[in-house]
Amino acid sequence: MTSNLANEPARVAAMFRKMLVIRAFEEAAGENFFVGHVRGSVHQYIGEESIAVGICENLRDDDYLTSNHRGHGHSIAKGADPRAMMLELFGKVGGTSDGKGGSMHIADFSVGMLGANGVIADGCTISVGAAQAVKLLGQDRIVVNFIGDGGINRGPFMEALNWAKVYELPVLFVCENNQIAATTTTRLVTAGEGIAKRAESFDVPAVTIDGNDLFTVDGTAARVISEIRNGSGPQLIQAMTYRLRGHFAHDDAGYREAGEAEAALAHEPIRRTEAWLLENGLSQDELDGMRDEVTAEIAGYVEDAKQADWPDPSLAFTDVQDVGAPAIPGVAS
Amino acid sequence: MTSNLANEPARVAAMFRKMLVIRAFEEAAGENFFVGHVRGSVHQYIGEESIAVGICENLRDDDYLTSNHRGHGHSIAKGADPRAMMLELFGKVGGTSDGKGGSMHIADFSVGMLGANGVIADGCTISVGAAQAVKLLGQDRIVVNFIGDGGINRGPFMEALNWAKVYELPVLFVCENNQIAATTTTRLVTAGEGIAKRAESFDVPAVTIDGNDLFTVDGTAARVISEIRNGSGPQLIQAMTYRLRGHFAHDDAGYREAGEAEAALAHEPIRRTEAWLLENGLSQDELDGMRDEVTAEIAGYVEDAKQADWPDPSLAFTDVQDVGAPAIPGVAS
Amino acid sequence: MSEMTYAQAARLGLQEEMRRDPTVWALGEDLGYEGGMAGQYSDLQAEFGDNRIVDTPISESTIMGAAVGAALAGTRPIAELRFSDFAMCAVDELVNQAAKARYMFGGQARVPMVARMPIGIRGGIAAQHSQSPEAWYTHVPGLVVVTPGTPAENRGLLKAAIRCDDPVVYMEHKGLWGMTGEVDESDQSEIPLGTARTVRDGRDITIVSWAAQVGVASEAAEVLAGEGVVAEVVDLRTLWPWDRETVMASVAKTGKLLVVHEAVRVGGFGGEVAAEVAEELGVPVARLGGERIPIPFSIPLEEAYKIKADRIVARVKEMLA
Amino acid sequence: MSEMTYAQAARLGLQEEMRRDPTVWALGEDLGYEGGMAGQYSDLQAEFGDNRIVDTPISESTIMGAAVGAALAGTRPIAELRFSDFAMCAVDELVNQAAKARYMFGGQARVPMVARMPIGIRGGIAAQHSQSPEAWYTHVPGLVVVTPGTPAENRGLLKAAIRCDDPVVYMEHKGLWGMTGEVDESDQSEIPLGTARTVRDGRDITIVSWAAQVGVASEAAEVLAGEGVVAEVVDLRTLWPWDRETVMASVAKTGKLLVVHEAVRVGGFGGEVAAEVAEELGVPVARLGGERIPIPFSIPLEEAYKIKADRIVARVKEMLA
Ligand SMILES: Cc1ncc(C[n+]2csc(CCOP(=O)(O)OP(=O)(O)O)c2C)c(N)n1
Ligand SMILES: Cc1ncc(C[n+]2csc(CCOP(=O)(O)OP(=O)(O)O)c2C)c(N)n1
Ligand SMILES: [Mg+2]
Ligand SMILES: [Mg+2]
Repeated sequence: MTSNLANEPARVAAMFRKMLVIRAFEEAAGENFFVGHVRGSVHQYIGEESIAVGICENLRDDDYLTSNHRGHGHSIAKGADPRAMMLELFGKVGGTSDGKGGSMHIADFSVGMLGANGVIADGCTISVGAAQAVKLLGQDRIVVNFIGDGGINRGPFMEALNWAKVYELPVLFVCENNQIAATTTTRLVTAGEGIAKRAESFDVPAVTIDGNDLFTVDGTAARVISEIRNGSGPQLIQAMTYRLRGHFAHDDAGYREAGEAEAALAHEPIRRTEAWLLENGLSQDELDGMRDEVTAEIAGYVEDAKQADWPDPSLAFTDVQDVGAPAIPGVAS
Repeated sequence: MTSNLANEPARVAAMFRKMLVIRAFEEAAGENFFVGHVRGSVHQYIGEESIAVGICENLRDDDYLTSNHRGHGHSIAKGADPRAMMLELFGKVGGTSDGKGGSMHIADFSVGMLGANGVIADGCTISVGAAQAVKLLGQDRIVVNFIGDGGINRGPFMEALNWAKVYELPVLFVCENNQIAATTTTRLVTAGEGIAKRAESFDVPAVTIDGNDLFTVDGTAARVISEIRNGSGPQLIQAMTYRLRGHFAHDDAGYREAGEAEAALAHEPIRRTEAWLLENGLSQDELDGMRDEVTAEIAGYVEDAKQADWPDPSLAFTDVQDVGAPAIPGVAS
Repeated sequence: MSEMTYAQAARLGLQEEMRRDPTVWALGEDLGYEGGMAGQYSDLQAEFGDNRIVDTPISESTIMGAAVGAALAGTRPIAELRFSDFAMCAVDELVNQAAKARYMFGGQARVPMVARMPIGIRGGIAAQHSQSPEAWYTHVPGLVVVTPGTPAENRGLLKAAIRCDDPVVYMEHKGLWGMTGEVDESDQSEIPLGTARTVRDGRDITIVSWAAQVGVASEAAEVLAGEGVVAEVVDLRTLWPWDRETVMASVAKTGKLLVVHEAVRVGGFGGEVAAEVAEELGVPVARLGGERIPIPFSIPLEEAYKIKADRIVARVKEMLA
Repeated sequence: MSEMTYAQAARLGLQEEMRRDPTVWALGEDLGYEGGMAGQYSDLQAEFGDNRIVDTPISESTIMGAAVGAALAGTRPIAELRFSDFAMCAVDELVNQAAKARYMFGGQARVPMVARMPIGIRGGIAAQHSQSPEAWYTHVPGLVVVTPGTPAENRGLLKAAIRCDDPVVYMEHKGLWGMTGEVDESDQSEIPLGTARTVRDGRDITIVSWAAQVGVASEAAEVLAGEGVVAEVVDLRTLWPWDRETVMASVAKTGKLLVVHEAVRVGGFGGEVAAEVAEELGVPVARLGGERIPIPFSIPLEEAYKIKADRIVARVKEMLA
């Protein structure tokens, strides 16, 4: 897949910056998890940034996105505010859900980000429904669903593939194949050639690409998304990648072959994109400046999150439902 | 697929007789549903008899079978006693479950028939687990699961395909493709070429055959079952067929094209097998005799079922569980 | 006013809401030709097209999950599951997604969907087609639970469920499909969710029930009336929220409570009502519900499961003794 | 006697049973290398091989369904679901198949399996990883429901669950994984299912609880003791069957009942216990349980959900006032 991106260094630089934001966000999330500021589960997107950025840069703001447990990168790429996300991870007021959700439930409906998800593959069925609504309402949005290589073995995902094709829905499934699911090598529990072949058995066109190559991702996304918007029906992109860290922040990934992660560093997307930028007009100084800026930006959010207020306990009782809502302590009902 | 069966008229006659038993059983079940002796749901297997008989004649008694809602034919073919089954449909003592289960829950564990099932595709996951037990116990049984063309769109079936291949389990999936699911034309809600292609995407070998041709079914089953018993791992047979009646006894199938069912009669398995037998040594008299015998046999079971006792209400409270079982009314606990 | 069946009334309510609001649509198996298990969708596909009355694959997880997505994206889907038993194939999507999205996302989302899943025993469909798991969904924050008991209510409550911005678990009773009753077609108002209906006034004991069991309770009350015991019968209609005020006022008056439901007694919603009343009023309470057994197939066995009027009568007498 | 954690005790119980009976095996995600969420399976794959400690695809329906099939075919599988929240992806297989097979098939089948699905809140894992749906399964005929509260019990009850011929829903509390306690390794006996444990004798009120809430109830009892109120604390340990005799005897003695659970109060199993006691003994009953809200993420919100000792103390005082 050739990408026009190679002719647009400024766009590459902007996308690179977004990748840096994700990387810095994830590093900060992990660090703050270790010192106890962030609780729960933190699944970092480190090493896969080019996929989310390459896909989402080709989406409109009003396109929808559904994500999974590893949703920080998808959210930032879709336009969610990393500051609000950091506050959410800290459980503070001003977080995307004011602390009600945490890492696995980041959402920003104002930019079409319909939610990370703690249940593997549930985003898939939600995505086909959102696409059905889009059709019913006569809109031309598309829906993107991110799913992992482990998630493809859950029935609801396979149902959703069939469903999307039956109704010719404007859905793009992006399978981020980092070859592992938690501590399990996916190949060992996945029969057949994999997701591309499976998708094709539903007549859902599928393409497998190097997800760590921003240019390929961008080019593929540009083509596929425009096809879907023009009525092609659902498609699938399998983006090959590598999870540079453990499954979550408190996993040292000791199950890996020695040297595996180190070897993978050579192919990781930030280095690769940086190398391209260096060859295509940006100086090391400019790049370092960008990195420092991003690091400082995220550090600022961390500071903000530390300073921010805890939600009032009464917030635990709001936004449950309209009918039959719980009483809010201290508020006469 | 060529079958040795063509050289064994006596075996054909025996299988034909079994097909007649199924047909007569189903006709009797339907009639008795209409007059109110049989309650609940009755899904008849009329027109598909060659599949169950062709498959099950190639199984051993200790092989396992899991079925679906349309399970009478599978049960009889596997060796369940049609008399006990008729009693079950009538809800009488002596029924396969003494009236606790009814049509959708026929089982006969003594011949490896692990149960019909009221929930579409749940037999699929049960079958892979039974096969795992077989492997763990070092047995050489195989497990056959029958599923409809509508059922293939449920996630658990697709999970089970993957699972069976991952563990290389001795499972034969038989998809009885009668092209319809209740009142819905399956093609309209099924993406892609169909189940054979889907199975292959999991590296599960699949073959599509004329299910109404007893010789083809038998020949295919003989080959595939012996391969599976010899360690091939799971395989799938898609048997094309036609549901001659409504979805259940109280469905007149008014959604069909005019003349469709009539046209299908020319291809239905009992006529076809009968024609072969006539050409291969059996006389019309012999065939008529066989049919009369079978009809009388089933009529006898219906009579028995009418005469049989209703279960004592206390039976409603037995066989729930060992620990925390309900009190049986009238019995001091 | 017209006389119609419970199924017809539901169909009417749906049709009216679909005419009123173009974002209302339904998805499920066999809605088009078959028109649903009891004709509650019949001919609606002809009127509204197959993208508003959607025939789906047999994919319960996706029927429910797609409804969640479609609700998040600005429409009002009705996910038809045919049997509450099959809805168990989609419990995750209902409980982990529909019920929680608004909360987890800090109020950014609304999930205005109806998960329609008939309950109850009906003529020998046995263990996997006869369950009444309504208590489960009362236990799940975010969900509203509705159990209509008459044709008029099956129209008025369905309208309310469709108009509600919360996910509503809507549980028609299969044994009532053919029940007839008067429906006022000129009245387009909904029956407010969370309001009980006092079916029969009384003074000696309050019998609380819902769905098909209301009829049985009324039958028992009739018998009791003949013996000088005047029972008040309350149909909860909505289990979450349930109408605490009506129940407490009734029990405060009668001094005794009996809750009767078809669902298994152990772990049933009767425990909730009885415990609340006992806690608040300290009066005698009792519950009748199914024994803790799967629903059997055969007539005498199925009958043995059911809560008949005579058992209610006997229990009331015990309580008054 | 050795001191070990709740997770280690569970691991020990499983290891002992797997050594004793070659038909016992376990299946689930990440059991091999990871050894389960809390190490409750750690190194067992090395001992028993990967066909007895089976790493599975992410396919919850099949984890549960396969366990049913394997149980029908003569083995004793333990289906590990990691979180009771994810087990909702397999409710159908558990409720419609495992629980009913024996009954529907007229006693031909037994389903000796354990569906292991940890419950409870643990440090900010929020709405989709913190639920306690134990009440649901008490409502399902055919199922046994177990909620161990200490290391010794997590060994003894797991042994009983594995040996049981019924499908057992086995619900460890995630907040207890690290709890330590004495375990008598020389004693291979199981703790009989359906027997409660009186944690603390008392005379003024009976507090019934289970799982992690037992510790909180004991803490409250300690506080109350300092104020001259002697509360009896009973750990049910098994919710179905629950030990009615022990509870009734205790309440008959103390004259008052408070049930406390972490699960949402509405529709929780507290209603069952309170209603039974109120029906049988006519004494004051009360329940404490979570508000009807999803479990929130942030510390103050999560804390706001929890039932702390001070709330139990206050409720007891109200009841005694
Ligand atoms: C239904 C369900 N089952 C299990 C889990 C636990 N779990 C969380 S992430 C994960 C692995 C996911 O792997 P993959 O889909 O490849 O995504 P990745 O983490 O590699 O991005 C598992 C098993 C879950 N969250 N939901
Ligand atoms: C999970 C589930 N969903 C829906 C149903 C209702 N139902 C019973 S049979 C049937 C159609 C099945 O069609 P197919 O699998 O093709 O089998 P056939 O009846 O044609 O033999 C449906 C939808 C069910 N029993 N279980
Ligand atoms: Mg992965
Ligand atoms: Mg079919």
